[in-house]
Amino acid sequence: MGLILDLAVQGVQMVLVLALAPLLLGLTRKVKARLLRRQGPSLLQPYRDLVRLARKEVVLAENASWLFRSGPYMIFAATWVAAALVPTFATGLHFSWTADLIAIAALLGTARVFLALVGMDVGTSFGGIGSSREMMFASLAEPAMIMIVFVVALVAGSTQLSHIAIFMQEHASLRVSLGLALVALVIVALAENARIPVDNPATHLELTMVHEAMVLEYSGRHLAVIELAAALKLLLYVSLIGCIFFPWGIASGEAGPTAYAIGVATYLVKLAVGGFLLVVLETSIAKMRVFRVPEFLGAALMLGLLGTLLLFVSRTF
Amino acid sequence: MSWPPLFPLPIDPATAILLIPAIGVLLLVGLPSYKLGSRFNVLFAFATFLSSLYLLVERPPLGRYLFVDDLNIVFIVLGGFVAVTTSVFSASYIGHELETGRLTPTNQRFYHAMYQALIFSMNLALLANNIGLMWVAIELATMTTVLMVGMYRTHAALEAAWKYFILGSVGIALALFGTILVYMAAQPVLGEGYDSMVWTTLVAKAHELSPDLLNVAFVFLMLGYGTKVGLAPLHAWLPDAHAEGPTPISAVLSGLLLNVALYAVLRFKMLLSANPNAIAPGPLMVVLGLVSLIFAAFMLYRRRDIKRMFAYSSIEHMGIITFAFGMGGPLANFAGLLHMTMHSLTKSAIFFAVGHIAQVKGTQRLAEIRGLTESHPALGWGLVIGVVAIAGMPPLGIFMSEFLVVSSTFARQPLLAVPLVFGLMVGFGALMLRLTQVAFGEPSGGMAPVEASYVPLYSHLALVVGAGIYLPGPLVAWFQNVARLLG
Amino acid sequence: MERFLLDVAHLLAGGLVLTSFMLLYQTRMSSLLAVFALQAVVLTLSVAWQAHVQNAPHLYITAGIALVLKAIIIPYALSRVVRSLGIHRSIETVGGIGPTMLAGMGCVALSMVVMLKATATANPLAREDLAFALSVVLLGLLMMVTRRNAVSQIVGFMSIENGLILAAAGAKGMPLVVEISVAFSVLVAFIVIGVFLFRIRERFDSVELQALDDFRGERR
Amino acid sequence: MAVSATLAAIAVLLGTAALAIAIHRRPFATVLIYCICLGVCLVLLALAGTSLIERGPVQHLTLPIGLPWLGARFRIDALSAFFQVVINLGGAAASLYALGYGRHEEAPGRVLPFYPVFLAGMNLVLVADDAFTFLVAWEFMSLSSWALVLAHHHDRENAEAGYIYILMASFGTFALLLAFGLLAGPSGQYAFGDIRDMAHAGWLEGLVLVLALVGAGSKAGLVPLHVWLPLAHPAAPSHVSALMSGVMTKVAIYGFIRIVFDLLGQPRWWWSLVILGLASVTAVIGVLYALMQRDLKRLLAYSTVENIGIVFIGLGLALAFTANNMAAPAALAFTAALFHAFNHALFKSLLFFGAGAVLTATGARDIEKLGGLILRMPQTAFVFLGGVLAISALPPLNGFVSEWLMFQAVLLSPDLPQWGLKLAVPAVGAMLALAAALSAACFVRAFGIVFLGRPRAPEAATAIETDSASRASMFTLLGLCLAAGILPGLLIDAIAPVAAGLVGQSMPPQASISGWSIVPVAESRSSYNGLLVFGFITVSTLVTIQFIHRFASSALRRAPPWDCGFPSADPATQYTADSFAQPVRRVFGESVLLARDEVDMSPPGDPRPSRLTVTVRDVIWETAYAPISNLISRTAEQLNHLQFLSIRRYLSLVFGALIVLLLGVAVWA
Repeated sequence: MGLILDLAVQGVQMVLVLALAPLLLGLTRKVKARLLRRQGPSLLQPYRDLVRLARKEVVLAENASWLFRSGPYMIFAATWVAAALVPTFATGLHFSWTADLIAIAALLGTARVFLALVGMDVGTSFGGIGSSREMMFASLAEPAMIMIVFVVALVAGSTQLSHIAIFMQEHASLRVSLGLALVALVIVALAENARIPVDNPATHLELTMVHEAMVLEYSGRHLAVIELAAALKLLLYVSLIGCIFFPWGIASGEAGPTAYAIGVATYLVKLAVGGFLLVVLETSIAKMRVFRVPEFLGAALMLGLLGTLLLFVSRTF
Repeated sequence: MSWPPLFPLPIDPATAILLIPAIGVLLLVGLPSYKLGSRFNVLFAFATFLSSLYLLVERPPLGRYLFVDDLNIVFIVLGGFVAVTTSVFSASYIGHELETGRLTPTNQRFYHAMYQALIFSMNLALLANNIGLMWVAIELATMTTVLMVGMYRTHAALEAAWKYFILGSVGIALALFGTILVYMAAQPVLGEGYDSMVWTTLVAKAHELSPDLLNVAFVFLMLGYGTKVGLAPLHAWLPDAHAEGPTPISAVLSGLLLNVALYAVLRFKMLLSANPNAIAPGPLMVVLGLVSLIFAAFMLYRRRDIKRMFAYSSIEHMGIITFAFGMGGPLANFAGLLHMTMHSLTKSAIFFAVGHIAQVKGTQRLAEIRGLTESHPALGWGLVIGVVAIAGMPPLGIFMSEFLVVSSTFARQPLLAVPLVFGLMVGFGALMLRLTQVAFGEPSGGMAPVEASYVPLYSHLALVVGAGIYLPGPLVAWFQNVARLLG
Repeated sequence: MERFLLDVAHLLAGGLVLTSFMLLYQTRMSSLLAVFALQAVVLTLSVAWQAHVQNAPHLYITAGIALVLKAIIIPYALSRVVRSLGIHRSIETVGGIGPTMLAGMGCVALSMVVMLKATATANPLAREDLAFALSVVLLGLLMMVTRRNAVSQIVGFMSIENGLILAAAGAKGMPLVVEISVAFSVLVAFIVIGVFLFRIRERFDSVELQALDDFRGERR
Repeated sequence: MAVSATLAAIAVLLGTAALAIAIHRRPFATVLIYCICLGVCLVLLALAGTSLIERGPVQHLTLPIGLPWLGARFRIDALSAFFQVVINLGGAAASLYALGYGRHEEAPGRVLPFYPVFLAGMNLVLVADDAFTFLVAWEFMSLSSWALVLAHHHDRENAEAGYIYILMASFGTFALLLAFGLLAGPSGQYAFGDIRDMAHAGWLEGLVLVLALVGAGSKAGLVPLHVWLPLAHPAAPSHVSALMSGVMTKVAIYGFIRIVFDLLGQPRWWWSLVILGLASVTAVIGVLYALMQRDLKRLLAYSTVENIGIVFIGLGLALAFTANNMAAPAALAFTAALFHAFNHALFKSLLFFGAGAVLTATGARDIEKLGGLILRMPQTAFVFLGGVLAISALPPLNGFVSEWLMFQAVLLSPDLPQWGLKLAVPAVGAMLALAAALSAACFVRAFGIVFLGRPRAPEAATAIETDSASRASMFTLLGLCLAAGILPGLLIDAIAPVAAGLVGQSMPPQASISGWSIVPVAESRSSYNGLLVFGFITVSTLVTIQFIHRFASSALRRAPPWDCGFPSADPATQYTADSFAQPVRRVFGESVLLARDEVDMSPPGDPRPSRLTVTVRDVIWETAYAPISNLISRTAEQLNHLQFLSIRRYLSLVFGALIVLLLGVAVWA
């Protein structure tokens, strides 16, 4: 019984993240438009875009290789798996022990590497720019992420997200280190999702774009899959923040349907709030020059390290 | 083995290894034909070697003039062997020199006679049971080599021989003064006359001799015979003598004469270390050894002449050996003996290779020799093995001795091991640098095939490799005895 | 009586040292050779005296050898060579006479210190002899070091040999082996040197060591 | 029995070398020799594997060779067996690869005799049980690899590389020699058994640690002793490069473990601080330089430096925990280190094989000349991609598992009592992550420039797929990488006896855990299941593809690249390797890398092309080695005047020596 339930939860989770990802994207766009005093597209516009893209034919560069064609699916799969392992509305995911926080970060890394590779496949200069910058950002974002993992793991005594969430639920306490870790995680999330101030998701001004530059050659269904993967990634980070730092309402392993209902509800609220805050942040600051970004991410790394050290201090008394 | 096989000659082997070369001198002086000369040269050397082998089986009783003990038998047998292989090598070498006209038939008669004379005098020096006799013999050896070094009569050769002669004679003088002092020290104890100069009695009564006189004596002997060993700063004659003389002589010098001089030093070291009140000879030898090692190591870098470079490497290794004996103790002494043996074999092998190389390439200048392993694989790889061995790499013999020296030194006197290893590293760098240039890269110079037997070269190398992997038990026991003798 | 014997021996040995100093002092080849001959004579006397004192007849032989060889033949031969090469006039010394003399003094002092300390137990005759012999050896070496000219270097070398003979003679009851060997080595030395001078003359018209030294191993 | 069998196999290898000398001119020589090597390696692999799996007893054997009074001692324990597995795995793969690759060798006479000797030397090091035999085998290994580095000796660079290599090798050997000298003591107890039993003074142990670090580090390529490595490894033929980079460095690690963990006894905590510092610097510096290289094989060599750093981080952690008697975490860190060593042997060999295939196909080592090879050599591209993912520590491949274990070990560091370690280890973790991310960047660059895009030179445009033997070898390695990635439990259990032997405890047995997942400490703390991750990714990929093909249009049109509307036919407009590395150069830039970008911009109206020239020099070489070599050559120059003195001056040297000694005697007593 429990097993079936767990499997059901796991399945629901996988479908849920897939279903909600475009919605979150739509939400951010809508809110942003509103903040800019524009009407903005409807919340469902991302779904429509995906469908449209899927219907279009694929225009493939002559020298595109098998990697170029299979790349999007790899990217999508890696991201989806990662997203499926982050507790969203319930901790009792049957496969949560498959991979811990470090593994999830690494899965995203896999997706990133494939993205960077396909960006270089056709051999255009923009793809190259995008890949090289993406990898440079990542080389700083990953250590920061690891530092955050340290802080959390040292507090919760585990790198297993379900356990972290439960631990946070039970003895949630205000810790300086956790605050630092949160800030660092937000910075990393911005960088990883190509949001302002690191990158502009809406830009098509070639020299400033990073993510867009890598997928420049894609069209049709391939582009659809990649866009969906990007949306998934955004969702993943929001729910990651939610489950680590604001774990309230997440249903525990053997809870009743009501608990699950509450879990879903709170999760939706978290997504909404997260998306809203993200947009507010984006609209309030400007995009920075590419070579300011390392300092930005370096700050995250420092915050993470500082958090770890402060933890020792606070531990000692 | 109950009864030793009867020695084929009517005389005892100790006398034989003196008589055979002596006869050789007289015979070879008169032999005009090169072919016969070289054949007989090999023959006599071989006969000497055989009789020296017999010494292993049965030792003649202690005489007043000659004696055989564990220490000098090492040197005698080793010397005998190297003398044979070198004579084989010189047969082909001198042949080539005669063809190219660098030597005249008169020269070769003289050469072969001198070769035998050298063997005679060295064996005499090793067998002598009398410090005076030993001195005479070593002088004789020096004179013969002086003459052979000057044999090409070129500007350079004469200069080298002259330098060798002057420095050598000064060394002679100092050694003689030391000998006299030793006699003076012995005379009050052992009474006037012959007994006061006999090794066996001297060592037996060593503890009663006046320590102060022995100290002064050792200073003179160390410098006098040290000049022959080629220790810096007394080394000046050595590189040029090696570089300018005929290559077989370079091989003999490095392989034998240096050892004989070292043997003399060791004898007197035994004398001093047997006397409780005298200064320990060790530190002096250690210092001289280190100086020679490091100095020679640095000198290796700027060499332009291949033979001179290996001559400096001989100085380096003599430094190591002196250092080892200076350190003393069973391990270091064993290592010293082993190193000495291995160095004689390896260095003479290298000179065999170098001799042929210089002949085919028509030059001794390092800069003009390239890519040997490609143009002359057998010679080139032979040289590579030799240099790798001399640089102290396993699985070749010298590695074992260097292993023992360095590790035992570091365990006892860590600070002494630092300059030692430094010198070894520096020398290693130089040797490998030159080796890379000479043996590899685009071949240059003469491509003519070598008409010479590789037997001497590869027999030595085989021995060195073998010794690096496996030392026969009797040899080890024997070395260990000597190491104990040396204290 | 004993005292007198000692004094004479002392005097002669001292005379040998004195002649060494004179050698150091010479600036002309011909006079150098003359002084060398003188030194050989003094050596002969002192060895003979030792023979008389120790009543060791074989020492007379040594004395004879010294007289004949060192006092007569060698100087004569060398002066022949020198004249034939036309270098009998000058010897250029290194660092001037004065400093050389001072260095010589130093050597003598050193040998005295070393020897007298070392031979405290030996019989007085031997002590004096050894001390002087050592100083003669050192002075000879000093001479070789401070002369640029082959012949004068040879002379320096011979005076070292003289010192050795003095020492050997002083060593009471030292077997004949040594004297013979010394004589023999001197003989060999002279022969070889002769050979060399001859050859060298074949090639360069002087026995200036400069002419030899211009090669010095590897051309740079 | 296993020992004698191993020695017999080694003897066979030596015999093969002799055979090779005899027949190297024959056409069939190459195939024959490599076949024999392959066979022997497999035999050794089987031997070691069985003795590791069935945890047989430690076995000794003494032969009457080597040091006379000691004999040559041989011994096989779990540690030796494990490393034998690693080495012979690599050796077998290399031999298989060489069956194809070796045919392109122009001078087989300079490779065939030394290749078996090299294998023999490495195996001999692992079974040696006394200092002398160990060092002989060690130098033997260096010597044979030196000869292999000089195989293509006409190239000046290779000759220099060989020279520097042999110099550093013997420097390391001297360090080890001194270390053993200290351990053996004045009486010369060179047998490892005696050394284990002896008690050593504190200062002595510290000194031995430093010497071991220098000795093994110089062979493994630990910064600042790594300078020879990027020169020598690429110089050799590619299968030998693979052996040197993937396998020989493991022998060095074995030497370090043998001395520090086995012979030296209870460690002090500050040792780990030293090692961790060096190791993390090594990891980052190595990968940064790898990121800057234009020569594919040199890039791989630098990445070897990085991975060695990672392994040493693991060892340092293990020491830290052992010093504080925390056996379980020590076992975790130690296992992680060995696991990574194993992985590195696999994927580094794989990558070098790929590089060799590219080299033979195009004849170009400079990646700026390559590009678009994925179309010409699809299979090589595929395996190389696999290697890239593995070495970039990405799930579900094996590289990730070892680094994951290492992070788990780092996470246990707060329990360490010493504050120095408490504060240092998280920083080390950050360096580790940095290295991992940078190596991902580095290999994306390498793969992207070599295999993707358009050919940058005609050589690349006409390349053809490599031969079947090479591909077989590469696919085997890739399979092993995947297997180790998805079933890590088996390997961890195989390492268990090693850890138990050296740090006193082993990780909890993983085979028993349900579903093949690995749990380093406790289920509640962390766990990872490579099999499931792999399954998940495959399933979801298939599902997606199915879905897309069901519901999306499958129309497809080939067209010129879009490139924002300005496609240019000229391949020179592609992003180059140097430009790809430019952001990192700018970030870590001038200080760490001594990197210089000189831009020569032509003034307006001048038709002359502008150029960007990038120079990257090894900062360690510039700061540490160049001065030393200058000093030595200057000293040599000064002393050299002594060769040209006049006889009189030489005499005065003698005279001076005499006077000095007499004075000495005069003042003595």
